[in-house]
Amino acid sequence: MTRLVCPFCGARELGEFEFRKTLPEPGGTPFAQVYERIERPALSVEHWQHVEGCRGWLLVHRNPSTGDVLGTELLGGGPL
Amino acid sequence: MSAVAADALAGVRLERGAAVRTLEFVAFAFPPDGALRAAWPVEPGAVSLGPDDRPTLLHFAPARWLLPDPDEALTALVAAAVDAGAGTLVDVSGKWQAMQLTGPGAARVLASAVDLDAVLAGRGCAALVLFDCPLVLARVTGGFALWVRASYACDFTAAVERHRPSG
Amino acid sequence: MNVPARRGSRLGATTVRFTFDGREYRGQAGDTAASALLANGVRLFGRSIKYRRPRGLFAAGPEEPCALLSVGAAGDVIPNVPAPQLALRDGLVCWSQNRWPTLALDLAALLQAGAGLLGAGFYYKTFMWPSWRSYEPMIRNLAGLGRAPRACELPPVSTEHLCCDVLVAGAGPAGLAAGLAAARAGARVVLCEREPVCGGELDFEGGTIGALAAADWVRTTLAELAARGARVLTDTAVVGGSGGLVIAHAEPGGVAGANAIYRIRPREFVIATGAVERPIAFADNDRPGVMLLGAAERFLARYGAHAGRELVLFANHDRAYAAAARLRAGGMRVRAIIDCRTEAEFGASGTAVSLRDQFRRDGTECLPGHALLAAEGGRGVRAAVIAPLAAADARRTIACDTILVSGGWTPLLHASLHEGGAPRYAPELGAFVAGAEPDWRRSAGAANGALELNNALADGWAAGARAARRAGASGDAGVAPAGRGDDAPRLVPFCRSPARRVDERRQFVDLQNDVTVADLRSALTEGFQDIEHVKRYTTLGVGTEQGRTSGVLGAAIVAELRGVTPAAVGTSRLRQPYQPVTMRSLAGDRVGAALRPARRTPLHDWHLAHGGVLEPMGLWLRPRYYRASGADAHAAAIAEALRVRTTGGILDGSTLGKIEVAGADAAAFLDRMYLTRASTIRTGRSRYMVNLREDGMVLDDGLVLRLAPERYLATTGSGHATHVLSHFEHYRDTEWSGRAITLTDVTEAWAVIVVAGPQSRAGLGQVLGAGWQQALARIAHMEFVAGDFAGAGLTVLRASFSGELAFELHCRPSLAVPLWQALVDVGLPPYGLEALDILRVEKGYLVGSELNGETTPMDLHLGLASLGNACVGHELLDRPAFHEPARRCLIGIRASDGCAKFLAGAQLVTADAQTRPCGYVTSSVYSPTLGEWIGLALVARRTAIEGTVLTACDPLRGGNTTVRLVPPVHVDPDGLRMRA
Amino acid sequence: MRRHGRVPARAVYARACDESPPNEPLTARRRCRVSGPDPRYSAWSLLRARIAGDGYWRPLWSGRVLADAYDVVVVGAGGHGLATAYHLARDHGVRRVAVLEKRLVGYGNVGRNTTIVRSNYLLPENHYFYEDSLRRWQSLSRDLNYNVMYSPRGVVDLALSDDDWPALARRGNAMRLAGIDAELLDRAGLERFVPELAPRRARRFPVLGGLLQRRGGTVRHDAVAWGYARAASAFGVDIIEDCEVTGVATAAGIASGVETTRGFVRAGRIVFATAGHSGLIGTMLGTPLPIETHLLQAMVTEPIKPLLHTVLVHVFPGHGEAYVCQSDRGGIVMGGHLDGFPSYTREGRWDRLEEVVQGAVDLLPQIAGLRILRQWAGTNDMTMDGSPIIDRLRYDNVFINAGWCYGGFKAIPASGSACATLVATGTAPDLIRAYRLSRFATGHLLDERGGGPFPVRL
Repeated sequence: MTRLVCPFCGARELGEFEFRKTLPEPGGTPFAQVYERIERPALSVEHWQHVEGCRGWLLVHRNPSTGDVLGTELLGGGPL
Repeated sequence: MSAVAADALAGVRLERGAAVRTLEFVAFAFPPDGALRAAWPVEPGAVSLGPDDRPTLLHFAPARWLLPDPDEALTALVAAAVDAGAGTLVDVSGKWQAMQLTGPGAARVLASAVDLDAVLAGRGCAALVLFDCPLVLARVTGGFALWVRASYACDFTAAVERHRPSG
Repeated sequence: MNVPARRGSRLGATTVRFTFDGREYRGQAGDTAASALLANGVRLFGRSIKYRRPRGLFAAGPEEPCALLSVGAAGDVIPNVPAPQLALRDGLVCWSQNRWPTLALDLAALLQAGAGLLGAGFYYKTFMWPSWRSYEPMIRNLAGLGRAPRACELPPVSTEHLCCDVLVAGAGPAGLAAGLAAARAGARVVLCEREPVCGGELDFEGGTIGALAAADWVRTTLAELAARGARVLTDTAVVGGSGGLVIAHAEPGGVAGANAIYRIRPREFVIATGAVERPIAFADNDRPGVMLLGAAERFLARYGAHAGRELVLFANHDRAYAAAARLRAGGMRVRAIIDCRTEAEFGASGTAVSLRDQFRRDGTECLPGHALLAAEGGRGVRAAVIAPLAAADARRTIACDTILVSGGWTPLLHASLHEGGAPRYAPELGAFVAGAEPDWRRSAGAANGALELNNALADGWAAGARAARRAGASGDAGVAPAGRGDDAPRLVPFCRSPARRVDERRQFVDLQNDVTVADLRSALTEGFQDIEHVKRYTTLGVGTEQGRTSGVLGAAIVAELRGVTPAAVGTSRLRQPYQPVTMRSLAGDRVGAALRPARRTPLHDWHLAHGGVLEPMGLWLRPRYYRASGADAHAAAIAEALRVRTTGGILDGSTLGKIEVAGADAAAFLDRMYLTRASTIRTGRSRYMVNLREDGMVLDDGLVLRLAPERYLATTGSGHATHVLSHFEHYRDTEWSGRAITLTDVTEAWAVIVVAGPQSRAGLGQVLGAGWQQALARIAHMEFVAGDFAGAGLTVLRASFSGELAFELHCRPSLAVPLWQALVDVGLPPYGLEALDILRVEKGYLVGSELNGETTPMDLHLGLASLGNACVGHELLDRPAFHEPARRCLIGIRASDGCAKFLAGAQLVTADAQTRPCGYVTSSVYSPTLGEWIGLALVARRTAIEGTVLTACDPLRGGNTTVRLVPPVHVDPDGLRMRA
Repeated sequence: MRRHGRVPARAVYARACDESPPNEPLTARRRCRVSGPDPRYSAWSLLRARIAGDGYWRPLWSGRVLADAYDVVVVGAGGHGLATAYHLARDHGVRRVAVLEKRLVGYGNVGRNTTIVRSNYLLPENHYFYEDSLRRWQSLSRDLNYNVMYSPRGVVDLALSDDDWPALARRGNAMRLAGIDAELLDRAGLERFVPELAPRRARRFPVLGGLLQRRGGTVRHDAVAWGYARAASAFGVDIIEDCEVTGVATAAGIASGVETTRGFVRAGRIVFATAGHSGLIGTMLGTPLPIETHLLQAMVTEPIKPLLHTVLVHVFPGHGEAYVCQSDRGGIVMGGHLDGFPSYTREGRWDRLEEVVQGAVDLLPQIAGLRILRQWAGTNDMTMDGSPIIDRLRYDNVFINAGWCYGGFKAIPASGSACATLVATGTAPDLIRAYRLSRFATGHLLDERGGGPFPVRL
């Protein structure tokens, strides 16, 4: 679905968000944190920012093979 | 809000508000903890209205409230919250250009850029980008109140003019 | 020639005059170019792409492969408009395409002589000697259909965002039924119909629905839909979308004009886009006069236009007989109905049998078990060659001027198979339907293979009711009305007539791209077995009809040639847009000056009024120089820069990025974000700080002011402002989540006026008045004082980017113009960015050309991160490459012989390695203070020794200059002027 | 059109650092005719085929039966995989080579790009490599005896403000010093070279000129895959479609073969040339790669008579980008930014399609009345510095040829030759020594844009 649900702003068009990176293996070396990426066909764990809305940063789980968004959560603390 | 430059569009009026003192209160934690919950619209997109039905407190981003032209009572309330260490207050006067879009065609003009129902569903205000201009939108009696980032205000007005419903 | 007034369901009475290929014709209101020209007896509409064979009108919708017209005057032409979609209007000018000199006499038609050599993929096997370049111009001129437009002025496009419970694509019987069911159940319905009129095929197949005649049912349904608040959009085709967003495109009149784009977000989507008729391949099936059976019916019923006088029908289903009856009733003579089904397959009961008997009584030959082998005639059909399937050589001809062919119907699956749909072969249709679809979408009616009216209504109604229920509507949709129309087609799949190999070169599968059965056969013999390969190699279905009439036909023929079932072959992947979309509509509001918004500083209007030359700087508009300062940009910049050095000047710096960082953890947060510590800045002072990207490269630099113990103002470069803000917000929400930090973008809350030059303090003192004299006298470098001026807040920061004594005034935007005007009035004229660039290069200060994401802090001599501050990016600075002698670092540069010129972007080479640059010039300006060209460069460490002589190679702009390396600070290295 | 003095390739290959210029593989390139089952293509062959009737042409590639062991198994029958196999067989005489393809020859990115070839790169490690590729493009039709339609019509990077000139000049001057043709066009020069760009009305971002590489241009992408497949097959390479590699078997610390959907295949050496799926290979082998997989859309209009005779690259503020050219069939082909998030769907987001069209219409307002006919998408393996990786992966006999970001198509000829040399001889030729995987750890980054480890530009 190209509609991301921002936990604060609600469902918004994808164009309002900007993808920053897919996450590497947690806890790796500083080099791994910056350069390595975990690529899986069915699950991609990513950081996005809602730049055209509340500017909040989101942790997004997606299925890159189907495009479905599995879940989003606000990084800087959750909604109420 | 005096009408400084009213464009009499067919069925749509876009009025610019005068430059007024505007504050942004930013809480340290989202969701804000106990002290604020009572006196504050903490729901995402919540708005509290002033006496003349004018939005005075808009929760448009996580733990971030816009206070356009706050009166003494509201200023005191915010000062108390700052003193209580709940967050910080920033005077952002000049950052947002206040505008009012009223008239029967107002919703149609905005519908050229966004799906209003989805954006304002169950909310008083929303931060979004219309015609490539970042702004905060709130529904008010007779139309919409908008706070457009000042540097975009001129082109936002031109865009509204382009999208005036024809006939 | 006066043509008797025609009657048709879409025709008005008034006459409409238009020209085609320079000749004037008359049609009627409601006509399309196709129907009007057909009525005027025009048969020749265009020429095919490859062999330039004459082509007529073949279909009655956007799937028309041959009759594509160019609309408009020569220069401002809009090419490739399907004639059946082009609505007639008074004074319409349209042209045929792809022929020279005229449609009737096209010289390139000589290509037909070499048809044998021009099989599929011939151009991969030749045109290699001497090189492709020598053949390309000829081939490009032969290729392409419509003329290339030289200009295009189109009205604005209206855009509308819609959300609804149920969206229905297609307003044929199934679509109307789905919409009605959903509306009756209480759902908010939007219905898009590609044609100007709803009803689909009902307007010629007739029949009854419930108690009403089909046309009456359509009218009452539309009325009820309107009463229930449904929105019906005609001339509007669903063309694409992604992830639940559906895009519909309205193009009234069938050619780009006052178009509209609807961005629809439905909870449920019913796809009732119907099916498109496909032909059967036979020899010379591309001659003008060969047309789809349904197209002839549409032209008759809707426009009263006759496809021809003497018809021969060729089909593999029962509908041919009902259609033949209607065509005969319309005044056309049906000479023969060739039915490739055997007598047994034809069966003994049903209306088709009675119709056939009636036709036979009237002298029409009804020949089951026969096939139409070929069409005879050059620029128009003269006769049809037929033979029994059992004895293919017992040929005989039937004289006729039109052959109507129908091989069945191909469901339009573009929307159903997009994002999650999968096709399934339906043997009873001889075509594919949507096998699997995501829950929120359902195909219905002919698009789902339900061809019979009653099935289509039931299918549509069920889909509409399901959609309403899933969308949460609680009403009762009721029961679908019963429909009585044409019987079930009882189709027997039949894709091509028997033919000798040599005839296969004239059996066309894709009429637009001249793909023949012989091409498909040669693709298979060359190893291209998969349908995707066949499509790419033979260009099957890559034309404007995108496989509508050629896709399934091609797949069926490939299956026959390979000896497998069509299900095993499949069809090539359908892609967006579902129907070609005019680019002007996709561009929407972002055209011309509105491509991107222009950000304006509070002083924008003043600059315009006083000769400021404003140019884009990112999204901002900023003054590059002021016309009063000099004849051109270069002269003006030099004058302005010199003036700042000698007396003084003011600059609009409002685009500076400004972020207020506040909270108990603000100091610690900024220590993490910046190379050097912010926590050691005293309140009331500021410091030049640099922040790094995660990989250690410098991201941006700027001053950080400590406004209060727990409040900082971080200023960022204009070009990097949004990027740095996102970078800070990323760390606040991850590493520092839950800490006492707040970030507020206050870029537009403060106008910035830079007052620089020896007389800056005096002029500023004059403007600010008595209250500020003491502060201005005592203010130290990098210190700031907050006060007010004319009743509003004002901060005066003593900091310099020009190297002169300078002050940055931060005031509210409303105060900017009066303060600026006052400064001008006391003799501090404005200077622009060009002059600022001269001043900052003279001081060796850095901008984007040095902070280009490729330089570490060590490269720019900004100190090592190992000063103990664990800032972002410091972990990766110890990588070996950053400490190698080849690593480039910042250094000053000057021409060896004084006034020689060198420009930024010149590559620096040492004497002994002319082709291996050791560095490049990042910035270069003519310094009026020093009277010569100076600059900054990044040079390999081993070579970056002051005094070294290098060559600045600039072959792009006229050659080489000998230069020498000098310290980066060219003027006042000790900063005496700044600290005066 | 001024022809630049052609400097012999070898003398020019001087690298930026102080190593000696890269040398060609010792085995002189045998210029031999591609003989084999399929007759040699030429105009005469078309005549002979017409006379001979059916059966004259034979399948382009014949080796379709999967043997159980090969010297080298190449995974991925895209441009890079097929070219590597071709050069292994032709230059290094490796007899048993198989190319295993999950779907169809040429079905991946090689058939999904906007067909642009150029060598106008900034960094020496890149522009020498892409120049080697561009020179091979010039003779590839004759080498493969398959017309790939190399059309040197020029590639122009447009300048929209005075601040663009330094970066374009830096790149152009570096190219000229490396013997690669480059010209800086001012406004008048640009309008002479691209008359269609004559400004009709005020532009939001005025076009001031551009950096032109005349020898850049376009190549028919499908022909590249089929040409290499045919030529490789003529040298005995097996090309097996519908054969997906699902795992790598290892024994005693080196790879012994690959698990496939058609059973186990023993292999002396394995080369992964899987482009958009390289990230998955890294995860499969337990070495996460510095690669993010992003979808890149392209689209084409209906065919019209010749309008645009060159390739235009139009990058403007506000995250705007569109590169535009016209195919030989007459359609205006366009591409732009990545979709901007990891995706294998090959379907593409609609707002990006609109943005590319906005950029193209802004550039050439006269095409606003044309219709977009078709959109498609490739799966781009974006590395953390924008340059490729041709190196060993985890095992001594497993190699990866990936990380092609935006530049995969134009790199095919050089990548095939250099990768074959690495796989055959074990040492990387100088041309691609900089494309080692370890460069990220050692800091020898090849970051043309300066964007750092974020393939999606902000």
